[in-house]
Amino acid sequence: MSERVSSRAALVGGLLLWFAVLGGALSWAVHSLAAWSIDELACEAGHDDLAGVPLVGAIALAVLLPAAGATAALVVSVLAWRRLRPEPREDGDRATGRAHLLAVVGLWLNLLALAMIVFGGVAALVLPPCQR
Amino acid sequence: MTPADLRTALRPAGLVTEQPVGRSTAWWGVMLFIATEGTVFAALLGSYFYLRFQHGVPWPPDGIAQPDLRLPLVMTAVLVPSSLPVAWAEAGIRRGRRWQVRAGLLATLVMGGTFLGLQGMEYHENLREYTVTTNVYGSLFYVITTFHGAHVTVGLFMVCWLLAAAGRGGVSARRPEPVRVVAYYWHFVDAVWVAILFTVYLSPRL
Amino acid sequence: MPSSTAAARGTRPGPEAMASLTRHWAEAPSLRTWFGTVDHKRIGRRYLVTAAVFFGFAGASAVAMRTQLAGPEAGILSPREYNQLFTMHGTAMIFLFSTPMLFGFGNFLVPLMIGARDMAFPRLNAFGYWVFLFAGLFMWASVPAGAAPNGGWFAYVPLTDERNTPGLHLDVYTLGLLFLGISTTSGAVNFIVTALKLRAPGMSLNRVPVFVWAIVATSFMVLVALPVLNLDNALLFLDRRFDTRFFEPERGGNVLLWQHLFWIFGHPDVYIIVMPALGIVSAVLPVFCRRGIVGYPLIVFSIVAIAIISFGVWVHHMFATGLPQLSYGFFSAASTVITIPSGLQIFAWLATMLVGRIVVSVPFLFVVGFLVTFVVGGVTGVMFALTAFDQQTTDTYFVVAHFHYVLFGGAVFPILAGVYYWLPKMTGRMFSVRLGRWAFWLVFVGMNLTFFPMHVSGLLGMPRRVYTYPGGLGWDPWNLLATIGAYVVAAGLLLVAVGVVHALRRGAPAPDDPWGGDSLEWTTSSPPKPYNFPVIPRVHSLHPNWDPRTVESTGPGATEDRILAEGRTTLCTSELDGRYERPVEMPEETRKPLLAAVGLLMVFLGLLLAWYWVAAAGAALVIGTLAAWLWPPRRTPQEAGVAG
Amino acid sequence: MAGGEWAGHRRPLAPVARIVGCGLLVLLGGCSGGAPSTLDPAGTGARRVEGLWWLLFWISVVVFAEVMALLAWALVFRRRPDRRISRVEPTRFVVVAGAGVPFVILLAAYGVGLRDLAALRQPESPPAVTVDVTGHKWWWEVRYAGVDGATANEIRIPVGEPVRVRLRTVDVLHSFWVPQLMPKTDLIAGKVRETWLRAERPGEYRGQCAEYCGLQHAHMALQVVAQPRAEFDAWLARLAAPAATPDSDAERRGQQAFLQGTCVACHTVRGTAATGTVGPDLSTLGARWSLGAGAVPNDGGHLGGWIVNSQTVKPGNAMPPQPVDAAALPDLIAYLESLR
Repeated sequence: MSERVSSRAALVGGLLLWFAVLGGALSWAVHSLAAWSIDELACEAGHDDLAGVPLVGAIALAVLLPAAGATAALVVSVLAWRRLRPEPREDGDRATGRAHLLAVVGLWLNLLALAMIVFGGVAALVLPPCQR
Repeated sequence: MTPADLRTALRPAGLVTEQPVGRSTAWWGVMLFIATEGTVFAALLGSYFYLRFQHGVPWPPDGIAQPDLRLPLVMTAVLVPSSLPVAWAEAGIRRGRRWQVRAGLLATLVMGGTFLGLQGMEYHENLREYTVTTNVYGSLFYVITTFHGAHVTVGLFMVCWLLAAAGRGGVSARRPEPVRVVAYYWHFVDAVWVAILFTVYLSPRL
Repeated sequence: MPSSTAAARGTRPGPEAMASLTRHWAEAPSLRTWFGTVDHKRIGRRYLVTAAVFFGFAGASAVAMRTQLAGPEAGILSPREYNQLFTMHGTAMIFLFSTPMLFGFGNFLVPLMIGARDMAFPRLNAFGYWVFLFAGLFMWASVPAGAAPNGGWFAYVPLTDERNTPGLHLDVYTLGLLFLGISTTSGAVNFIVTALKLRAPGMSLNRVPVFVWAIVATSFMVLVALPVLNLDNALLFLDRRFDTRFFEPERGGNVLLWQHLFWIFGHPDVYIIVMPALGIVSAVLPVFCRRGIVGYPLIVFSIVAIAIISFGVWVHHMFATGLPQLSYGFFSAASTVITIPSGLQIFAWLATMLVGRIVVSVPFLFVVGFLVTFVVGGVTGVMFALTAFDQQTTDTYFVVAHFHYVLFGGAVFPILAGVYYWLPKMTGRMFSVRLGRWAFWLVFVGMNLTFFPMHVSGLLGMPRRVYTYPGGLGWDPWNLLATIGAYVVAAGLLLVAVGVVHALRRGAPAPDDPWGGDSLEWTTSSPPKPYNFPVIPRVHSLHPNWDPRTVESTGPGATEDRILAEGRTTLCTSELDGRYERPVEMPEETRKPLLAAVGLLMVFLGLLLAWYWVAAAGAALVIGTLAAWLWPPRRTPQEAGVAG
Repeated sequence: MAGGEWAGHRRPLAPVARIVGCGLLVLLGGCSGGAPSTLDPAGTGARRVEGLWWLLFWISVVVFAEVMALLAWALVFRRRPDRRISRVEPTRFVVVAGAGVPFVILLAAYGVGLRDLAALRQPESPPAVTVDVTGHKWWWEVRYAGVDGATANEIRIPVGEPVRVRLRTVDVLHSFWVPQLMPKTDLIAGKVRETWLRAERPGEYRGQCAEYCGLQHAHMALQVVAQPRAEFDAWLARLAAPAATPDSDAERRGQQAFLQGTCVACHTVRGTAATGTVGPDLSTLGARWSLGAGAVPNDGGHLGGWIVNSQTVKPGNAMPPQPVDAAALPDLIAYLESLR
């Protein structure tokens, strides 16, 4: 890679790549922890609201916001993946090859994360929050 | 950050960025150690909230009073700023100023020791009201704070060790790792205290 | 990037350099160095042997239990004995066999596969082994004493509290696992730092062998999962010994907290066991298909994905505890989706076989055995993701069948494949193919005969962890079959041991590269010299040993900056792209790790027996040893900057 | 609830599936009769899960067969030494077969699983009978809401009606499981859990504690007896009434021995001075299916052995060996057996 970019753009680029790799997984982790703990703790304590917000609403937020996060990561990872197509030679620039590998990993991770969040959202649609 | 920067950042040359100078093995070692220790604290404080919300009101239970905030705030005021002399010492070793290392570490030693003393005072006060066996609240309070206190103690051991090593000349601008490792650990112990302050002392009032 | 004139000339290490390397790295064959070694290859072999011995103990427990269960109402074992044996079987298989065994492979292989001369922290490595050894002995010693853990490997409260299980049983469990956790954690830190910093120059992330990816991902999982288990055990120990109330409902405690914390660790741990084993498969299978693995990026993705998602499925072990169904829904979702990365790996392996040319050797046989059994365990695994089905079959023999297919199929078969595959590299000896084939068929047939019938007995309503069962409920024939199978497996595993001993005694000398392998360990001698590589290679592709440029980089293309004969030195490179950074000094043999481990043993024995002064003395010993261990050395010329 | 339609919709295929599936199992030794089998459901919950099982079973068979076919293909056709090693990367095949197809299958399975889960906790009509089951190490205490009286290790329910079961434990965790009727629900210390049972046909259904609960986890069975409503009502009335009074001299002597001995410290016989609560209520002991929660059958010989030293039968249970006079033992047995 002969092209040079400013150090700030390079820093942002590096961070964006990591967001593309881990953004979806982080969103899903937030979704999973928030939705589960809200549901289990509120229901065990016999509440059907969370500080005034109905439980269903709180859980919906815990699905929708992470879903948005995972989608954003997915978009960045697709962009990165398309722009980092490795050169045909196996011994092409290894930094590009490495970054492309990370983009592929991120792309798939984001897809899975989004799938899990959506699956969880479906469960929230089907099951009343405190039914046992 | 302008849109132009973002466009550049998303060019291949931006995306493939790697830090110009990699970290040392010591840096990675201590960071991973801190990560795993941090997980212990996260799980411990998570358990606090799990037990608390399942317990229901009132919290603290069994007529135990809300935690008194005065002493903990003083402790915070002693412990959190103690990161500064450590950072100062770390800056000193990079310039090879061994006196600065020693002075910074001594200050930290004093502040950390003071913190432990204050924690002893707090225990003395609280133990009259409840102990670790009274109920789950007592267990949580003492185990969380003692566990953190043990980390402060370990940190102080490390500082003492470093003072001794610095005196012997084993630490220099060329070998700053020991100072750095101790500094990272100390910052971690400080940060954990802030989380404990929130969980144990402030959150029952929310 | 240092540009020496040697680079232009091209040198290989001359006799002087070789002599210097030997002088700096070789350990004298004395008792002193036996206790003080920091050589990752010796430590790795010790891990393997020690874990194999613990496997033998745990396997013998299993045979004893199967004998008791051969028929209804048998009286071979008392319930007291049975409950201790099944607890120790599970605990030892998980903590004292699987993970240490795979860490043994990692220890031996990771530096060799990435072209380094040792682990990043060799003394920490030695310390980890001693702690593992002591913790294992600590736990197994409780069996002859009649005080072995008896609460199941999962040790649910309140069964395991002081009221319901007095005595040392559970103290052995909590303290033993805390003790062992120190070893596992230090090993994990070491693997990550080694793989991030000590890769040969040129080995960017996209050229890292899959096995190394697996070990690194596993280590990350260990660092996040194990602290949670440690916390859980510490709280239980406090409850038992010092009357805290964490798990006591009458005083505001909560018994489900134990389960949550335990399974936040417990489910990732399944993958902590299986993942390095899958890494072994990805290392062995392509070599016998004579081509690189298909879908390398997808396999890397699978490893990373499993490492992350496995932390979000733990509640599927608690589907019968009566939590809100919606809570189950979230975990059911993750448990369903986590199948996909595993599916991708299976099909990547199949595709590799379908486009390659297969050589059926003994290691490959075990890989095939793995594929067959792991798929069975996988499809039943998906079933447990569905809450309704899980509630019906959890805690039955159906689960026992499922996870033995996953763990025996997914870990033991790959481990055995690895044993045969790397035996020539580790010992310098070839094994008997005939013995190996016999062993494979016995283990494979016996394993299926043992565990397949358990699916049926589970569906027929037989619960787990019962020391006996009444006749006439339709369970008898299935149990008899399983018991016969257990004996067949035991015979097969004994044959593996015989094969290893036979190879050591009678085996033909092994060539450097008997299989035509692709990774760097096959570029060096069998067994490798103490310094691993006379020249640290420059890596040009994912398959360095199949790549002439890499091979050449250690021959005529060798440069001074990768020979590093002046001192005990290896190379640091950058984390992502594997750029050359600087040589680093490695420590020499020392007995301080052993001393620190002895101190820890004192601490835990003191805590166990409530001899707190022994514990305090042990703690002082640990602190003193660590202080001396880390004491800055007198600076050598290299450190002073001559070579820097 | 739509789940009911789903179950109905699935039924036409179910027998075929069962026959073929059982056929496969028969090859391996037979679908055993007499088992508390999840594949022989007699209750609404268990039937629903049985349907789910066969769906999952067939998916599994297909997936396994597919992988084995590919493996066999490779082993047979890619072994010849003249095979050209292909350098192409069949990534598309891996993605479609390893991720695409599984995703579709998993999506469907997850959907069906959610429906079945939602249905499991909802009886079609609100239950009229509530049973309170309390777990002990190692037996089940059984009471009926609104009825003064208790039995042990035996639950009677009216057939065809949903019955609410409230679950508590006095010591460790247990798990309530009657495989032919309903998936399991754990008994959690410090909490109350609930499940429900609905038996489709009269009969006796074996259940067993499914959560490891210590030394005698193996001997913590129970029996659910589903009977017509009239019989059930009569039985419940009997449970609420005082225990039977002795008829014969032997039984009278036995009662005396019982009341004067150590038994009363732990056991209750309603209508007598025996009001202990440590062990099971013995007021209807003679009519129960077993002794020691499934440890031995309930007959005179076993009862005598149990009284003299139950520790040889079920080591570790809470009842110490009883110093009963050998001459008085037959009377004691006669009395206890008369409690029906």
